[in-house]
Order: sequence, then structure tokens, then C-alpha cells
Amino acid sequence: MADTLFIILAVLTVASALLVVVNKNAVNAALGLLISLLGLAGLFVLLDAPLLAFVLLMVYAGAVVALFLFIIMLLDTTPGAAKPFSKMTLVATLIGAGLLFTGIYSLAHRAVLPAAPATLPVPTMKNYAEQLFTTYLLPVQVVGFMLLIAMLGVIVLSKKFDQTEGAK
Amino acid sequence: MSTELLKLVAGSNQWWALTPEITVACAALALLVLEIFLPKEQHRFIPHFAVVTLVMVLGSVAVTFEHAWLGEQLFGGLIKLSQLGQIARVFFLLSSLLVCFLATICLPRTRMPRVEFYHIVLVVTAALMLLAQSNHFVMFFVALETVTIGFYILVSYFRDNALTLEAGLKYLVLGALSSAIMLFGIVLIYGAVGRVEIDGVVHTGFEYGVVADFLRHNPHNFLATAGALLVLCGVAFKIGAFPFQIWIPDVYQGAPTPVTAFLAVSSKAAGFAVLLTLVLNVFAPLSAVLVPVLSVLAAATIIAGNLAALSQRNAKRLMGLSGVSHAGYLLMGVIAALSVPAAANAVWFYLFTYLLASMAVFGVMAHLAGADDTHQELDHYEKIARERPLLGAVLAVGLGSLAGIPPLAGFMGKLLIFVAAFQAHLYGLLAVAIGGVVLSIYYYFGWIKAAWFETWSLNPAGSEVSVRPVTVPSWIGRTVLTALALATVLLGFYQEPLTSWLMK
Amino acid sequence: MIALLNHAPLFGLILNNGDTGPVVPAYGLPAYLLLSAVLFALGFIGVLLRKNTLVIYMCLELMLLASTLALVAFSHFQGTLDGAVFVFFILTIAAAEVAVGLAIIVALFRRRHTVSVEELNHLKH
Amino acid sequence: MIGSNAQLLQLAIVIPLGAALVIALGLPKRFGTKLAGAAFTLPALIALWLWAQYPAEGGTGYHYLSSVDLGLGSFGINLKLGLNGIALPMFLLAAIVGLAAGLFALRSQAERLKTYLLLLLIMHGGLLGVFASVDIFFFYFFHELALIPTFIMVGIWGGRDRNYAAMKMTIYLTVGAMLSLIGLIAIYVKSGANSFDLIELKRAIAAQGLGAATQNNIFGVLMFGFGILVSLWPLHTWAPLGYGAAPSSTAMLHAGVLKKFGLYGLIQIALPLLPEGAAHWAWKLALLAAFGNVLVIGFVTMAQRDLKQMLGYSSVMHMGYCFLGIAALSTLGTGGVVLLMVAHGLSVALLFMLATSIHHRTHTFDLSEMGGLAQKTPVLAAFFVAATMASIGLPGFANFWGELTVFVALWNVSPWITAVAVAGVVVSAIYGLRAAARVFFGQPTEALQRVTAAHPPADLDWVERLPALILLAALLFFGFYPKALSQPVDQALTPASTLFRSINHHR
Repeated sequence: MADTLFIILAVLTVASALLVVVNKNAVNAALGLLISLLGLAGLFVLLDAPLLAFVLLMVYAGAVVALFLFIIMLLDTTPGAAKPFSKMTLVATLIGAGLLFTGIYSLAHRAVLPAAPATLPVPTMKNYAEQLFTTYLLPVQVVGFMLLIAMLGVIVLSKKFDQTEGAK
Repeated sequence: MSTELLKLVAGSNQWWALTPEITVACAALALLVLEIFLPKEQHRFIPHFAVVTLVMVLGSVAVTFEHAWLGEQLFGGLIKLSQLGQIARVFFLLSSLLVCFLATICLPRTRMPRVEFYHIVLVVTAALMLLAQSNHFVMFFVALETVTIGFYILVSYFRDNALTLEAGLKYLVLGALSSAIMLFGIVLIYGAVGRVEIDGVVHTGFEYGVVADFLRHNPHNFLATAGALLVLCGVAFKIGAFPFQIWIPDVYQGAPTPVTAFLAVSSKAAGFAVLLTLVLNVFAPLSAVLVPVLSVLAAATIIAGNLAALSQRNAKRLMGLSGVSHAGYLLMGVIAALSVPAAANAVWFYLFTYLLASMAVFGVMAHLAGADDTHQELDHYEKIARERPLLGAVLAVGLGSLAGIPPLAGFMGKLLIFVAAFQAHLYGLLAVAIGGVVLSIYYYFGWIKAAWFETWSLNPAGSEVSVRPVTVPSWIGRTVLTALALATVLLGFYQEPLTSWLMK
Repeated sequence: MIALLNHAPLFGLILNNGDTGPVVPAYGLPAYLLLSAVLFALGFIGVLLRKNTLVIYMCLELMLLASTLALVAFSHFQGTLDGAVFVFFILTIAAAEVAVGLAIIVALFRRRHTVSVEELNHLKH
Repeated sequence: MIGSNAQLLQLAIVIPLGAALVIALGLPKRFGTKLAGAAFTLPALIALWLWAQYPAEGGTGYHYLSSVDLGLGSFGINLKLGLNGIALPMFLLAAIVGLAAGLFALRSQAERLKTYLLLLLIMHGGLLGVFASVDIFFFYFFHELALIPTFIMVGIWGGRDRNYAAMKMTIYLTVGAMLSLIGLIAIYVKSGANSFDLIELKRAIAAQGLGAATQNNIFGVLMFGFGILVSLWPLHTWAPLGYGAAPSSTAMLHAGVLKKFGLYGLIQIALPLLPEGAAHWAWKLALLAAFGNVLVIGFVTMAQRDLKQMLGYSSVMHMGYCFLGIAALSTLGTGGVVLLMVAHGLSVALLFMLATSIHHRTHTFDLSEMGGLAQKTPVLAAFFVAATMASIGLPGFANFWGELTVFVALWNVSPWITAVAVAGVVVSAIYGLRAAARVFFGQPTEALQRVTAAHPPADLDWVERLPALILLAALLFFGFYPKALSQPVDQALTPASTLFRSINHHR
């Protein structure tokens, strides 16, 4: 059962990711990203991380992709006659293929992967919370500041001019 | 929440050790509070608050330089306090202070909000200090991304200028790309190292110490090596090493001048602080792979930076590309540090001299920039020496130091690195570096020439009126610029203050 | 792509040759890693290939997602929670990055009326 | 404990630099020129005092030693000052020429005189520092300190083509300085002394010795690095151009003193530390110098029409003799080079100064537009002819002893090269005397007559006469009493004779 699900989800994820890369239309690309996300969320569930799957869907599907779609609609960029690819195609494909090959090669040569321990800690909400608020409290605080400057940055970059103080 | 948990929090999180970072971050918040509560006509004092805070924190770090916790791991191993960390703190605080100074010159020319700028600078400063002291890849990545996102905003801050936004977008795309590559590297390392149990506590492949241990025992692990290389790619982007230097000229030109200075000095120094930690402590067992890769990178960086800078006429692009070549010399120092430990101090010495000289030059540039911040050509420097001898002199000292002309500080920096490289037997690289220095004399001298020689002719034939009005430096501006120039000259003659402090 | 995945069981079995548990999926850590590598490579190709900045940005997100997948897989198969916790941070950072990035793209579009990287060459070379 | 003479030596370097600093801080012009005058004079007095105090049996070691740690002690860099028998004459040369150039500059009509004097003072301080440094790092450092003002002065106060000349000088000399720096660093690293102190280096290298290949490589780097700085053919092209454009005081100091840095470095550092390297390169150096600097440049000099360019080329040519003396690899040759450096420094400074005086009166440097100036300015003519004769190397002037010693030393190595070198003297006599004749005798050209009608030329006033007298007096003094210089040099070179014997034995 799990194996079948894995294959289905993996194919779904990769295929939709391919859609993001090759599709001419930005809207379709965003939809591809969305489907890819769904596949990933499914894989997360397979990996015993349903909470992460939920967060992924919330943040990405709920916010990021929605934002993308919103912006695409807002900017109304017509999928013009221009080709969607630049002339760097060959280079890019080569590098990408190289990366792929590296990944497969490393796996095929059995890069020494650590074996699974006997007991797996259950990733419950409580476990995550404990980690986040003890060990990783400092990065959590830092991320808070990061979100603050991101918010301020978006405001600065989008606010109307005449209210700014330099104008007086 | 159980009491046990609270105890754990209290036990492993030594917040007081991070007082400088916390103070700076709180000051950033206070700026926003001040903006809300202060009456509008007093808003111009808000930047002063930021500057005063930075000065105070800088002073307190300098006073408590050798505190009791040096060498200790805090926050359960997220942070490691060290001598180099203290040096990095001083460096970033000083640099941000000067960036704030530049901002007080440049921001009033635009109609952009000001408080937010200082707020972001302060937050980025705190993150930079954490970055240099992090001992754990999660902390490292979070701090790095905070810095990066801050820079995305700062680079595109003058959004009424399309070129600035274009630079912002370029920095955004390439920065995000490098972050993604680096992240994948971190993940690979994490996966390769796995879990280690010491005294019943599980340690993961995020901790520098664990990774170093693992690599010492498995120097040929493919996943870990690939991960390390990917992480170094990300760092190479930060420092602008070849082939990740392509973003530099465009972004440096488009970014507001204070931000260009911030990028050139702090961002680059952060890259080298991280690189020194990673290469010397974490990835040192991979030196058989790293040394050739880094050597080729360093040589290519020096060549690419210098060749590209030769034909530049835009001052900001020139600073960017010449900065690339400086990154090359510094990389040479990092490689040398693998076999000659003193080279790490030489790298920091170089970074400090680079800070002083670059900030002096950017200070002059900030005074000369007109309404269009992206349009700063060398031709605009004509008549500067005659009309504003102070600016001309500071510019000459700064550029001279960058070019590594004795007796200025930059020469000492280069000398120490070259000596270290020689001791590390990096002869080929040294030859490339020497060639680079000679090339750099050409374009730095061209700039000095533009400011000093061309107009000082006895027969001012075809003299046209200087197109752009120069911002007259205030007394603060004069003081800061003079101090920078004097420090650059002084460090060339008398290095005791800095070296005694770096070599402890 | 699918052909590649079909070879995954070969890799997957490597880890499971001594398994005693009742239900162990045939697709182990290597399969997830392979999938992650493929996603990462696809995203990378997309970033270099596409001209529309919005799509480039999506491809960057794809690369981040590939990392999270590998992270969760490692975390699961090694029994350390740290990897999964890191995913929280990555998701937050990615969201912030997207917000800032899109703000810049919109601001630029207001001035230039284009989102194509080919037309973003006004900075002097 | 450092003696009072050691403090005087420190003071001699500090005075010009300190005066420059005070002027830079905004001293009014009136006081500025006075201060500058004092700062040019005092080091010369100190140098004379130190020379008089130098023990007759000075031996090989350094005197007036002092050491200051400036914060790089852990790298083995200390500001260690002192003079030995080779450094003493050079220090004296720097002080005398500096005094003459300074006095000349004080009364020159340069625009922004204060800045000009400031830069000249820095240059002077650097020059004194070069020859007083025992630490080879500071030896290099002071050289650069003197070099930078040179570029600036050429670029700002220079004559025709100053931009191009300044650029070309900067690039050539920076390359040369960089190469020399690498050579010095190589010595520092390879010696294992962990010190830039020349005394320490000598001890360390004497103890362990350097491999032949290492010596060859380092000497090669130093030879070309220093060679560019001294205008070794074919890397000399910056010199005539730069001197042609440089303001007179700058040209006096650079051609007279600063240029000797490379030769001094070869004698003081490269020869004693890298004897086998020297033996390996000696023949190549001799050939380059004899055929390049002496013959080729000699003929090029004959073809010059511009007085200042001609002086520039002739100084390149005379450097050839210095290289030949070094390539002779003998105590005699090396000692001769020291004498020749002092003599040439004095005479070329005098010539550059007088060339400017001529220009003030004729408003041209073009030889073909001059003539008959001797009738109106007999004193100037007398000085110029004397200086020309000195530079040719006629007996009675210091140059004679230098050249003679070099030729004798060369004769022991190769009579053929000696023949070429002596032929060079004839060439230099031809162009030198012809130039003197063109300027001062014969009939004035029409163009000149127009100029002299508009500005009737006066003879040398005391402002020009005083520096000229100082330089000429020194030339004559050393010409009639060379022992004053040769004695300390001889003593300093005593150990070198065994060294050279062993090299020559190997050859």
C-alpha cells in the first residue's frame, strides 16, 4: 500500500514540477506548483510527518501559491509570443543533468547512509513544540525578527509615496 | 508546560551572553515605537538614536572584550562564543555605524521613509553578529536568511528608481538561488552524518562539532563532501567569488550607496567569517578536496575582478568589481590559514583595513551622489580635489589603501596575507595575486587621477562647470571622514592597536 | 523519469535487508533522496531556463521544497526530530522571501511593465 | 640603551615627516615655508654630524642602532634603524640632495607651494628612512613612502605629458616594487629567521644556508624587481619620460637618491644573502647593463633634442655602470658602485636643477632652440659645465673615483666588457659636452632671441646658487678626498671579500 502510494505521489510531484518548468503560461505553472505541493504533502504523511504536511499546505498552498496567482492576475502578463526559454537552455540543461547524475551516482554508489535506529521518536505536536521552544528558541526569536523586517520591507516597497516623511 | 521544561530552558539558554545582539535588536524595535510616539517634527532624531545605540554597544563589546565565556558553547550548542566572534561583533557594529552615517547623507535626498531603513540595518547587524558566532547549521541558516532578506529590502529600498528595483530583483533571484543551493548542502550533510549519541543526548548533523568529527573519520563520504561543496557555493555567492560574482556589478550599481557599502563590507566580511569557521573547523578534514577547489576559485576571482574593473567608469561598479578581487586575496588568506594558523588573523586584519578604506571611499561617494544614486561616473569626480580638498584627500587615501600602496593600512593587510600565502607555499596563487595588485593600481590610480590630476591643469582649457552639486559635508561628516582617513594612514604606520587585539 | 524511479526499489532494498519489522515499505531513504534530487535539479533548470521572473521564483520555491523533502526523509529514517523542526524554519523563511520578492517584482512591474528577465538589462554592463 | 646618536638618527627621519604632518594640519603658508626650510636643513646637519662621528675603525657592523616595535613584532617586523659603512654614504647623499632640492623648491614659483613642500618633505623623510633601515621591511616601506609623493608630484606639478608620465611611472615602478617585495618576503620565509631584521637574516642564513635553486630564483626576482626601479634596460622606458615631466625638485630627489634604492638593495641585501644566486645571474646582468644601458642608451642619449629627456637618458646610462660594478662580484666593484651612486646622485641632481634654471631663462628645453647663454649668465654656464664634466667622470670630481674603481674591478672579470664600458664614457662625453656647447656657446637662435628680448635673462641668483654650491662642493670634496667615503665602505665590505672569493672560486 505504502509503496503504491509512494510511486503515485512521486510521479505526481515530479510531473507537476516539470509542468512548472516547461509550461508557457504562468498561471499553469502556479497550478503545477500547487499540485506538486499536494504530492509533497502526501509524501510527508508517508514519512510520518502529518503535522508538517499540514503546515506545508497551509503556508504554501494557502499563502505562497495564492500570492503567486494573485500577483499573476494583478500584473496581467499576457503569455506573449516570446519563447519562454532563454538561450541559456543548453547550459542550464547540462548543469541540471549534471546535478541529476550526481544525485543518482551518489545513491547508486551507496553513499554510506546512516541506518535507522531501533526506536523512532514519535513526531507529535508536543515533540515539535518542545524542540522549538527549548533547543531552538533562539532561532525562533530570530525568525520573528526576520518576519518583522520582511513585513516592513513589503510595506516600504509598496506604500504610496505622498505619505512618506521625506516629502515634506 | 512542565517545570522541568522551564528548567531546561533556563539551563541551556544563556541569554545574557548575547547582550550585544539583544540590545541592538531591541533598539530596532524601539525605533518603531519612537516613530509612533514621537511628534512628527522630532522624527529626525530617530536615526541618532540608532547611531547612539550602536556606539554604546560597540563600546561595551570593546570593554568586555575578554569575558569569561570565551570558547563556551551556549544554547545547547547553537552558539559558540569565541575570540573571533568578538572580533566579528566589533567589525559588524563598526560597519553598521558607518552605514548609518552614510544613510544620514543619502536618505534625505529621497522621499523614502527613513526609520524603517535604520530598523532593518539594526536587525541585520544583530543577525550578522549571530551568524559569525553560530555553531549549528540551523542557527547559521536562519541568521543568514535574516541577513539576506534584510538585504533584499535594502538593495531595492530606493524604489522610485527603476534601476534600483532591477538590482533588487537580480539580487533577489540570485540570492535565493544561492540560499537554495546552500540549504541542499546543509541537508545532505545532515543526512550523511546522521545521529550521534553522546552521554544519552542525541546530536545531529547540524552541529559543527559533530560534522567535523564525522568528517575526520569519513573524509571520503560522498554525500558529506557534496554537501560541503554546495554550502561553500552559497558562501562563495556572499563573498562574490568566481563564478558567483556576476551579480556584483549590477547590484552594487543599483543599490543605494549606503547599502552598497553595507554589501561590500559587512556582507563580504560575514561570508569570510563563515568561511573561516567552516573551512578551518568544520570542513578541515576535506582539505584535500577544498584546497584545489578554493585555489582555482581564488585565482579566477582575482583575475575576473581585476580584468572587469579595468574598463569601468561607473564608480559603484568599479567598487564592486575591485571588491571581487579583494575577495580573491582574502580567499588566498583562507586557504593559507589551513596550513598557517596566523593567516586567519591576517584575513581579519585585511578585513578591517578594507572596512576603513571602503567606508572612506563610500563616504566620499555618498557626498557626491546626485539625485540619481545609480549614476555615479568617474567623470563626476573632476574638480573634487580642487573644490573640496578634504573629500579629495579622503578619496585618495581610501583608494590608495584599497590599492595596497604603502604606507597605508591596505598595504599591511596585503603584506600579511602574502606572507602567509608564501609560508603556505601558494606560489602560483601568489603570482596571480601580484599580477592582480598591479592591475588594480591602474584603475584605482585612474580614479585618483580623475579626482586630482585632470583638472588641476595650469591652463583650464575647455573647462566646463561641474554638473552636479557636491553635498557639503557637515561637521560630523568631516569628522567621520577624517577619522577614517587618519585611521587608514595610522594603521599603515602603527599596527599595534589592531594587531595586539587580533592576535590575543 | 519514471524509468529512473522504477530502479528505486533496488536502492530501497539496501537498507532493508535485515528488517524484522512487520510492514517496511520497499521504498526507503534512497528513493526519497532520489526524488528530492530530481526536484532540486528540475527547479535549478527552471531558474536558469525561464525568462518570466514569476516562474523563476516558483522554481526557486521548488528547490526549497526539494530540500525539505530530503530533510523530512532523513529525519524520519534516522529518528532525529531536528530535521523536521528545521522544516518549520525553512517554510517560514520561504514565505518571507516570497513576500519580499513579490513586492519587488510588483514594484518593478509598475515602472517597467514587464516581468521578463531579458528586458531587465538597463544596468550598464 | 640607545645612544644619543641613535636618537639623532631617528630624529633625522622624524623631522621631515613631522613637519609634513604639521603643514598638513593647516599651518599658514608663511610659517609653512619656514618650517619646511628647517626640516630640510636639520637632517643634513645631523647626517654630517653622524658622518663625522662615525668611527674610523667602523668595522662591518651597524652603528647608531635603535629598535622600536610598532605592533608587528610577532611577524618579526621592528622599526630598526642604524647605519653601516655602506648605508652611511647613502644616508649622507640623501640628506645633501634633499637639502638642495628642498632649498630649490622653497623659492620655486610652484602653484600650491605648501602642498608641494609637504609632499617633498614626505619624500625626503622616506629617503632618509630607506638608507637608515636595518629592517628590510621598513627599507621597502620607506621606499614606497618616498615613491608615492613622486607620482603625485609628477601628476600635478609636472610639465608636458605629465598624466601619461605619472601613469607610466606608477605602473612600472609599482611592478618593480611588487617584485622586490616578493623577493624580500621570499628571503624572510626561506631564511627561517622569522624576522625582517637584516642582521638576524644574515645570521640565520649563515647558519643554515639557502639552496642554490632558491638563491637563483630569489636573486632573479630581486634583480628584475630592483632592476625596474633602477631602470635596467629594457625596463627603463619610464625613466626618461618621467624625468622629462617631473618638476625639478622631484627629479633631483628621485634620480639623485630614490633610484639608488634598487642598487643599494642589491648590494646590502641580495649580494651578502644570496651569493650563489648572484653568481648565477652576474653574467646576464653584466650583458644587459653593458650592451643595453651603456651602449644602446648611450646612443639614444646622443640623439636627444630635449635637454631634460637627455638628462633622463643619461641617468639611465650611468646606472649601467652601477650594474656592471655589482656584476663584477668583487669588493672593489661593489665599493666602486657605492662611490659612483653618491657621485652620480650629486651630479644628476645638480644637472636637473640647472636644467630648470636654464628653462626659466630660455622658456624651452629644446636644445636646437638655444645658444649663447654663457654671455648673459656666466655663473650658470660655469656650474653647468662643471656638472657635465663631473657626470662624464673627469678627475677632480667624485664620479671619477667611482667609475675608475668599477672599471678596474671589471677588468679582472672581462676586458671586453670593460672596453664597452669605457667606450660608453666617450659617448657620454660627446653628448654631455655637445649639450653644454649648444646651450651656452655659439649664436643664440632667433626664437631664443625673441624670448630673451621679452624676458632679459639674469644670472643665477643666490636662491639657485646656494643649492648648486652645496652639490658642487660635495662633488669636489669627494673628488679630492674620496677616502672620506671609501674608508667606511671598505670596512663594511671586508667580510664580503672572502664571500666573493668563494663565489669566484666556484665559477
